[in-house]
Amino acid sequence: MSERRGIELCGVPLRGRVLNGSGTFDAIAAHRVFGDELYERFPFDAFVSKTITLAPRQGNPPPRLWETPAGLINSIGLPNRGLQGFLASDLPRLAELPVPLVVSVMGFSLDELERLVRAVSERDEVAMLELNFSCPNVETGLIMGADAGETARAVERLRPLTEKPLIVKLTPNATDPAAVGAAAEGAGADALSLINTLKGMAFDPRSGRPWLGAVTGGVSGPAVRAVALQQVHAVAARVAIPVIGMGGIQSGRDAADFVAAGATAVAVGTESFRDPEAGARVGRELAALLEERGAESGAGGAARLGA
Amino acid sequence: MSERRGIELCGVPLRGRVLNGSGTFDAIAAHRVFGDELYERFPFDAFVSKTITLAPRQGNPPPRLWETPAGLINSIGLPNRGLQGFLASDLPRLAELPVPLVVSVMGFSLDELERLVRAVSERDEVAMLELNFSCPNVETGLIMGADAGETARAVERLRPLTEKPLIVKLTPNATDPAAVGAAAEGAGADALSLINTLKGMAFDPRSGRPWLGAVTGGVSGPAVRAVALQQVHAVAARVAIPVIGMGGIQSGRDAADFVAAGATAVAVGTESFRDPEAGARVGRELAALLEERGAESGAGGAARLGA
Amino acid sequence: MSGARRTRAPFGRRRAIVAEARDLGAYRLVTALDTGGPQDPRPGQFYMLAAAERWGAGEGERPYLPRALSFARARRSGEGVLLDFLLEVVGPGTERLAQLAPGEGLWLTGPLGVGFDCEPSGTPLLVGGGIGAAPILALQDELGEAIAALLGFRSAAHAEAASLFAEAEVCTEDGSAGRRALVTELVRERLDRDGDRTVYACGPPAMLEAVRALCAERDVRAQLALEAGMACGYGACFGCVVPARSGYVRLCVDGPVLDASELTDAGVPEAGR
Amino acid sequence: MSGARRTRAPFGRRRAIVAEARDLGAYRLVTALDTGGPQDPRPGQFYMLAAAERWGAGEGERPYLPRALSFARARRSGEGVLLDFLLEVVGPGTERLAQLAPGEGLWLTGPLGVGFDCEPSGTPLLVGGGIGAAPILALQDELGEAIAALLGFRSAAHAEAASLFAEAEVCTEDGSAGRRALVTELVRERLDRDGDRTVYACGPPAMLEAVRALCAERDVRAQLALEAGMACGYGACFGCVVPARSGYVRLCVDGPVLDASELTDAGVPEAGR
Ligand SMILES: Cc1cc2nc3c(=O)[nH]c(=O)nc-3n(C[C@H](O)[C@H](O)[C@H](O)COP(=O)(O)OP(=O)(O)OC[C@H]3O[C@@H](n4cnc5c(N)ncnc54)[C@H](O)[C@@H]3O)c2cc1C
Ligand SMILES: Cc1cc2nc3c(=O)[nH]c(=O)nc-3n(C[C@H](O)[C@H](O)[C@H](O)COP(=O)(O)OP(=O)(O)OC[C@H]3O[C@@H](n4cnc5c(N)ncnc54)[C@H](O)[C@@H]3O)c2cc1C
Ligand SMILES: Cc1cc2nc3c(=O)[nH]c(=O)nc-3n(C[C@H](O)[C@H](O)[C@H](O)COP(=O)(O)O)c2cc1C
Ligand SMILES: Cc1cc2nc3c(=O)[nH]c(=O)nc-3n(C[C@H](O)[C@H](O)[C@H](O)COP(=O)(O)O)c2cc1C
Ligand code: FES
Ligand code: FES
Repeated sequence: MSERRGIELCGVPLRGRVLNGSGTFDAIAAHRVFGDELYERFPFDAFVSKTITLAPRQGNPPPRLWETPAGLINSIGLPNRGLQGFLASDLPRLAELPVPLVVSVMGFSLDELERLVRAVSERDEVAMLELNFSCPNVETGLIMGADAGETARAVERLRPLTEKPLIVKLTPNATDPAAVGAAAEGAGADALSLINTLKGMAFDPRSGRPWLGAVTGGVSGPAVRAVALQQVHAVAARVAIPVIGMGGIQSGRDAADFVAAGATAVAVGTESFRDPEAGARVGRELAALLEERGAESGAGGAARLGA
Repeated sequence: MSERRGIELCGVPLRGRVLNGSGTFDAIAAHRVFGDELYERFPFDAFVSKTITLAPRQGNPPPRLWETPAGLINSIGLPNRGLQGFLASDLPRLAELPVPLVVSVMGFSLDELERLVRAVSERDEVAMLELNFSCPNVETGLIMGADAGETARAVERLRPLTEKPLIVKLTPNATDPAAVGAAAEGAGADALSLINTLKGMAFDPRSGRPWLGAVTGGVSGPAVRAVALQQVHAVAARVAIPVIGMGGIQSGRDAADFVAAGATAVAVGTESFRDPEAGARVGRELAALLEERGAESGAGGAARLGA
Repeated sequence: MSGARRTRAPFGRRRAIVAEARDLGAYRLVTALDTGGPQDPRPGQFYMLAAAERWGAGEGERPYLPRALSFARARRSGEGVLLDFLLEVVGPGTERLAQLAPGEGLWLTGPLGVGFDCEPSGTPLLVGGGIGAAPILALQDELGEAIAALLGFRSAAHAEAASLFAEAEVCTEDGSAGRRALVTELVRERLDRDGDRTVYACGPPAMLEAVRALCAERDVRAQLALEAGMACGYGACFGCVVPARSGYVRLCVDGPVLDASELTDAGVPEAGR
Repeated sequence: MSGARRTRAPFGRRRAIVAEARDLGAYRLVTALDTGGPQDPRPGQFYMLAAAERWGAGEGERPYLPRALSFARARRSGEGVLLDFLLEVVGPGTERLAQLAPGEGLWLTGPLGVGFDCEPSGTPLLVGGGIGAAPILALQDELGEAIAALLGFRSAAHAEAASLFAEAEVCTEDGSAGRRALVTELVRERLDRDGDRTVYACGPPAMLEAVRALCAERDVRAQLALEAGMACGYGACFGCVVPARSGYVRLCVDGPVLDASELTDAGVPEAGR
């Protein structure tokens, strides 16, 4: 078993390359369930919060889940306490985690985004911000991330508000994610992350009616991996800033494919549902593979293999 | 086992609801392999040709295939004899099939498309044309199908050239397929078909380099079914013309989901690779399910179930 | 008898071994030897299970995610604990679990969730409907044999599960075993006789809602073990919510046992069920 | 001996039954009883195979598509035919096929493709490399026992496959069985002795290319059975092309046996192999 090597992501030192996908690991709930063991063997090298919004949200009506061939559709709908609740209750607890904290935010207007970014970046506990421009579960979630112009305008407006690194999370439900990624870079984003879930739907086999309470949802898991690899490859070829690749990663092998596609770091999402420690396993396996390939170029090295 | 009920698709009577996906069944090769039995038990209710182009094409360099979790990536690249070769060699043989013939065409400019549509629609053997605006394997394939304006312009230009029904095949690699579908309808399309393959990519586990000769390809099979259902649902909600739904259909159950999503007919693609008779099996199972649900409203009925 | 409603799970999933597996009428009883977890899960808690081999099997490429199962009985065995799971086969996941043979590996995460509050006010009344009998068995083990369980089943084949109980009164929908009745009728009769009780119930949504309404009417305290589709079982996905008075609650971390007073409707079925 | 290079397949896939399965050194020999297909597939033809159960098994959710396998031997049996498949486990598909036990079901489409031209000019020279021995065995059965096959293997464990042949000269890369040599050296020696031959070869890309070049040099006719990744096996997907003088040809319908003269390079490996 090979040691994970540290990297630097947007100037933030990380002990390895594996993050969680936003919304796929609730460190506070997991601590309630698993106790301090969670902190002692924390599976990720940085922790990304569930996406928060300005106002509190209940999320979508159930059912919210549907299993597909090698995948999962979810229609969670961004339940969260809202900015104030997050800062008051969640942030202090997330600050106890043994790894840097990334806070994911989504705004339904540029003003909302401004308020979110200002308030979150004031807090020392926060290492980076992720702008979720892509959640397919909320009606307006698409607007910014599917369009290069919208994305550029939003990032330009937010960029001056914080000195903390800004990660833009792209939506895969777009004609040209690479163009959107390039626009984000041009406007000052420090990193890009992708993919978010693909829009998807399922029908109740008994009634023939849509299964999900919210009718449509987002697909994740191994089923989307090939799509994610293509988008990461296309985006990484267009930008110089680091890319955080995700979508169906189950193993270090899968993660190595994302590195080969041009990702500097990776995130594990749905696989954590099958195995709460998946992030740690993926990290170990990935480190071993990269070492084998001689691609680890010391701390801070953003190894781009292959192609 | 329930009998398939006939339907009418754009005025063309079909003995059932199941077509093949363009490029996933070569009736001429299959006749060489399986002999006349193929015609006696032809699995589809209409036959869609592989997409043809104006000039002959060799297709992409191998390898062209990669198996993914519950799916397949292909980078075939539209090998075909070109328009003249198709009309001279393939068309007479396809005319022997016991079902109506749909010819799929792709042009790299409006002029090319014009020439293709004119020449193909002159032939009595052809019942309908499908405009492949969506093939992700050919560089320029994206242009028309991902953009509502482009699609409208193309269909407007082609519409007057033929009295035969025009089916527009949409690309799923688009921000808003429903808008593109609505534009096609507005410009005079008689039907829409979707989804084509999702852009995807794979890496050679040994070398870490892109596996496919053409670097990227298109994903099909059960892995894309949830995405296809969502797009069919969104498109069918926006248009009044019939929708031909496809993407990962393996059974009548799956096909019934597409009907529930708003499809009038369905197409079977990758599943035919696993089972050459899959189209017939899906047709039988679908007919039985629709009958159970009481949705078969006689010949020509475009049953929309559920939602 | 202890007041704790939750025994903490070790972090991560671990491999357990199938010690025994047999049919029990219409159900399947699978016993796993778990040497990596606590020996004292609390009644009503559950585990996330996946077969170590052939998970992802079958033409349909499911099951993919682990499946939630209440333990029906826990017995210490050397360093470990023998966990009985009572299974009803309803789809690919339960089918694969029902195929497990002794010696096969099983991924296990748990115990998870909040179990029953085992300090009843008044006499406890144990109620199980169908496969919902599983956690009720664990509860009877905990509360002591004197407490009979009221169990309702579809048919005699299902009612064989009652044989696991120290004491049970059985009814079936078709009268093929025990009284021909819905278990809620038995509950109503008991409450008519003696209303100073805490009702503990697990079963299908319609039954739970009938029990909830009955108890609400009479101001009887009720602890209900609900079900919802789960992807993770440890609060990660926010997928398993049910509507409670306080809003949506995640059944895997705030339940699966909820106090009836938290609910306005315990009969929230998944779409179309 | 017949001139036909192709026996036609019935339309569709059919269910065959595994009659026997055993290890043969490093390989696995699986015998299927096929009662739905022709009794006379031609040497070099292949079938698409998938296990009827548990295809789509395993953590990685593969295999999904059927796998191409040459038949190694065909024997009439009552109304059907016993088909021997010689398997090398290289991934999830061959692994699952190698797990098949007698009595299990198997989806079969075939026989497919164009086999060897069994009307040689000159003396036939049979050459097999590794798992490529499989169709060479069928060819030896067809041509008659007098024709020895030259077989090259990695090691003695692989060379056990030679025991199936009526006559064979074996070499191994490590010298653990037969001569320590590459099989192409044996081919060169034979051609040096007698050049009036038709060479029939199947094996890894590098070997096939060496044989092709050798034969081209000496104007010896060669029939080569190639491999390519296949999704369908019957010309539907256009995925299995190899570059030939005439352009890309679909190996499943225009091959897998190609005349060496059609090729400029028989060593077209899949990416990275
Ligand atoms: C806390 C808890 C404890 C439980 N305890 C037990 C127990 O002790 N014993 C027991 O037998 N069961 C128990 N269950 C129920 C058990 O978890 C489910 O029956 C099981 O998950 C079903 O999985 P499956 O693959 O067999 O069937 P699935 O097909 O996954 O699910 C069955 C039902 O889910 C829906 N469904 C159908 N297709 C899909 C799909 N593609 N994706 C998502 N949903 C679909 C349908 O309504 C279907 O009837 C418990 C559940 C919970 C939440
Ligand atoms: C005409 C013909 C006849 C054949 N006859 C025989 C025979 O008689 N006996 C025999 O043992 N074999 C034979 N083969 C080869 C056999 O078909 C392959 O070994 C088999 O398909 C491999 O499948 P797998 O699932 O075991 O391995 P896979 O993992 O699918 O494939 C093995 C190789 O394919 C590549 N690969 C890896 N991952 C993937 C992926 N995700 N998708 C696609 N490719 C991948 C890699 O190069 C890997 O080494 C024949 C092939 C052909 C075309
Ligand atoms: C249940 C669930 C909830 C999610 N919630 C969020 C979210 O709040 N914000 C976000 O940016 N992405 C969210 N995602 C997307 C994931 O972060 C990730 O981009 C996606 O799932 C692909 O990775 P995976 O296939 O490894 O899961 C969610 C995904 C799932 C499955
Ligand atoms: C090997 C292969 C070749 C294809 N070729 C074409 C094509 O020539 N024209 C086209 O419109 N679609 C083509 N498609 C897309 C299919 O017609 C279909 O839209 C897609 O595969 C989704 O359906 P499925 O999941 O059932 O395969 C091809 C798909 C595959 C797998
Ligand atoms: S099952 Fe994932 S939060 Fe409850
Ligand atoms: S394998 Fe599909 S065309 Fe040859």
